[in-house]
Amino acid sequence: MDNPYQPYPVRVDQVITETVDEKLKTFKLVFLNPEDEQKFKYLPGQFAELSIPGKGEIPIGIASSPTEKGFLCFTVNEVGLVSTYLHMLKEGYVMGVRGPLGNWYPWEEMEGKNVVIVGGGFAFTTLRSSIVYMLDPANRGKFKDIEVVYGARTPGMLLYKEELAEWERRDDIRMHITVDGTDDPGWKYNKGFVPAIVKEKIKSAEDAIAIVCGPPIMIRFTQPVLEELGFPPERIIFSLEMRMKCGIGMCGRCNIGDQYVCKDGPVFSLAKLKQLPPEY
Amino acid sequence: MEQFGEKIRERARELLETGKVEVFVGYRKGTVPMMNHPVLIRDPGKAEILHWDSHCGLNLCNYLTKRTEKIGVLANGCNSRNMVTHIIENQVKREQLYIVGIPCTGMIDHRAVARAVKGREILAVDEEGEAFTVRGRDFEETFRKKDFLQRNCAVCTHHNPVICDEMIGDPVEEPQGVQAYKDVETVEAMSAEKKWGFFTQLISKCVRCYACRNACPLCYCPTCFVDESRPQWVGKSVHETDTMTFHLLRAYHCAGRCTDCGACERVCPVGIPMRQFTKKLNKDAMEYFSWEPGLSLEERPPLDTYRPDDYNEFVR
Amino acid sequence: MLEKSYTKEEWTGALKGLQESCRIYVPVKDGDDHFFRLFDGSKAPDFGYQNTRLSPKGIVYPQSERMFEYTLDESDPDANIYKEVGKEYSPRAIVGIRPCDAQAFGLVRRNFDTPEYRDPWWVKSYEATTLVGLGCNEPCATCFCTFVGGGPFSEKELDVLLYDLGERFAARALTEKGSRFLDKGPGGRPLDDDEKKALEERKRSAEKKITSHVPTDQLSKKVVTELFDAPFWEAVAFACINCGTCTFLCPTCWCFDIQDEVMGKEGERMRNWDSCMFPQFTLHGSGHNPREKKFQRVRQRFMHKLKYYVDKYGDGIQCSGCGRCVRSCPVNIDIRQVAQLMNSY
Amino acid sequence: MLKGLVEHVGIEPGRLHFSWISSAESTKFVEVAQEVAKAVKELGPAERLVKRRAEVG
Repeated sequence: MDNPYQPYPVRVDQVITETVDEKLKTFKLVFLNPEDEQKFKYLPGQFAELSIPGKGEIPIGIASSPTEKGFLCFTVNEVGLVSTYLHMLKEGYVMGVRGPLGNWYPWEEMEGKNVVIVGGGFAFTTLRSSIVYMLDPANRGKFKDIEVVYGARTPGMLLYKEELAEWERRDDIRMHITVDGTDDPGWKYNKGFVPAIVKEKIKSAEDAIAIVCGPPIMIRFTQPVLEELGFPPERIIFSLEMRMKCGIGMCGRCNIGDQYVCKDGPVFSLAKLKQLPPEY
Repeated sequence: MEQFGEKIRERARELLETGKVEVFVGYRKGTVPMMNHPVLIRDPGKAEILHWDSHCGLNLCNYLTKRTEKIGVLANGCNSRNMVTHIIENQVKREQLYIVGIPCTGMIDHRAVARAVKGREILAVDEEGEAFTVRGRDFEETFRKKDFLQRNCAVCTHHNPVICDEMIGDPVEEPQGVQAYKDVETVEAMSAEKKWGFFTQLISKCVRCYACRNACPLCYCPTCFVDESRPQWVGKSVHETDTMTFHLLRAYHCAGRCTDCGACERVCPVGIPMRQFTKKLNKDAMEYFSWEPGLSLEERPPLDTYRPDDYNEFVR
Repeated sequence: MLEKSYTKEEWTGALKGLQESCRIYVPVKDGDDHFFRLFDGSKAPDFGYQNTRLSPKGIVYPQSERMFEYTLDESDPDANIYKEVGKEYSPRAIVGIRPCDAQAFGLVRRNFDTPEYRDPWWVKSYEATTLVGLGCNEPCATCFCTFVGGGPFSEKELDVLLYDLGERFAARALTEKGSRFLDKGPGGRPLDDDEKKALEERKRSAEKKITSHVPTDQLSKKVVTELFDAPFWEAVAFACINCGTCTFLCPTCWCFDIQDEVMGKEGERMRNWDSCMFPQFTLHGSGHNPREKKFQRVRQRFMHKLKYYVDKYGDGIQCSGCGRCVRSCPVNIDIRQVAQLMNSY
Repeated sequence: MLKGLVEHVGIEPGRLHFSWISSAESTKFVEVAQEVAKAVKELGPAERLVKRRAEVG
């Protein structure tokens, strides 16, 4: 019997500090056993449990794309026991990864459609995975226009700054980067909250699916904007966060109604969420 | 005790009707014998569900914190002492409470009753003054209440409320010369090894459900030490060392505060007599500081103050 | 299937005979209450019991269970690598389990044995266990097994069902596993005609003794969001002290926590029963808690058992009607009343 | 009272010591530390309230 609780051993290959407050770091992990990497087949939107021996496990969205081979990336915010310890780790440390877990963004449904990605703060991780995945030459043809609204509090709090700049230069993706505010006279992108930028920049819901990932407050104000634009609830897709332990729908804590965020989610359409108790 | 029921219902109704209180906290008769259900009522019409008998062992003081309304609440001796403690610990304001005092003659130990009928299922228990009758499918037995008091009630010397705004009945006479700590003395006389064996055995059935902690009105910390993860003081697995640590620290957090209301023992699903921990502290509080908690709104508890003449012989 | 009749002494003898090949758990009186304990000759089993204080779920699914172990010693080439703990799953039997508690294993199995994932420890332990039930001649006033698809002599999930006929036990094997169990144990003779007749009679008379009325027939038709927003939750939850008694005693509660523990350089990953009554159960790292308030947690417990489970599996509620929570709740929150409130809302 | 409780449950007297030592009282600190070490050594290794690997499944 396969043991779904068994973490794969991985080595920390690289640690990148993403933000000026140093609270967000990206960890590039390499499997110790190549056969484990073969088993770890995932799609953007899924997450994994990161294991720090002696400390515990935390569920983190996978920030790398399945089109990137040889490693996994996770961007982790320093909040609790495990993530704080993770932030102190040095390259070369051996830890565990368990997954992939949960469902993914509706890739089949998105094929042939315009894709609108709305992200805020450090919840941009699986969206980064999605963008890299869609921009891969093997996949780009499957999608029509890709528009991205991504905001953070300040320029220094944006994740993946180099990649953002690179995507800005491309013509097969339209980026709308924004910050809540900045004193930087050299800031050449947008200023304003994400919902306002969505309203300003996204022109149509025609044949489009919106994927939204961000803090609760951003989600709350973005949802009506998307609905106004004409996105039906079936085509507004959220990725939710919840306290999790098992990641496989057994330990009982991450439910919203009869759905487990770890197993039936974390990706839910607004249509689905409307049928569930608002307890998240 | 049942005779107070009618008076309680009447007063609760009046207090709610006149707006003297916005809510009233009391008990409703439970759905199983010897188990009453704490209730909060707002509607004077609902006052009729209120009930009082010798099975009101859960401490109503648990339900007073973090409320904003003016609360009417029933209180016997120990409950009122916890209200005093709550007031001096700033958990509730005296002005927020309208305390309806009850002279208490003690609560019945439901486990002792079950033992007396040899584990046969009890379907009903009725009180008649100082006696009560237990009925089952094919038996009926009458007992004297004083033989079946909860262990804490058997040694209680504060049956009457310490503070209240009115009394439902005449105060009962407080017993004199009660030897409350015989059991503690027995343990004190043991060797360290025997003591350890005694307490290890005592908590061996603990399932760490924390009912004792949660039933205790003294336990109101937003996050209990057992639930902290940074640092993690206690392991979460069922392990005798962690279980002992939990019981020791839970008890110690009650030092100089415990009114021996007995709620912890009453609620334990596996019948652990954990008052053996708190009683030692109560005895020491008495011996070292002449202190009984919850008797005065003016005096600060001994662990809350420093006096030059505090007992300190053990300090080097 | 095999049927055998034993005097009560013979039955204990049969268990002794089986001890060699099987770990046997029996109800034993310890203090005021009964608990399932390993049958090792130290304490006599007591089959004249109503039910055990704790449910027997802990025999299959221990309150604390070691999942993995590892070393933190950096000089060890396997440092920090989680290794599964070797466990033995030799046959074991729970003898005298009440039908409600056996039925509970079936309800819990849906959680641990799913098409996508199988919990290896629960599944292996469950599969190694023979459930030898003891029918209830005298159900308690708090029992309501007949309202949840069971009954005092329900055969669901059992491998053997015992009938207490006064002087004798009649044992009826219900599965191959059960037949093998009876076959291996010494003693017993075939049932005589009077005994065969007595079985049906016991069952009928016991069912009549169930006095609780717990309708659950409307629950599946209710709209989940409406029940969730029902006005009665604050009142239902008022008395709750948020202890774990109901969940820890419940045979159908399965929630758990995973914790790493370290002793020196040796580490282990444990799983421990958890409870939806505890605020930390759902507390996010950010400090946000979707079930921060007491009434939300109480609502979760009842909604899970009486609505979410009903909707998820379409086969009744997540409750086997054992009545433990009714009897042991320190503040008398009664699932029978809550079920009525929800069913008639 | 902590000392009373800890010893009441069977932790040997002599494992728990209390002392007020000012930061200026270095000699007293040395003395007390030596006394504590001596007392605890005489008691031998602690057996009670010491966590060992759990006997669980």
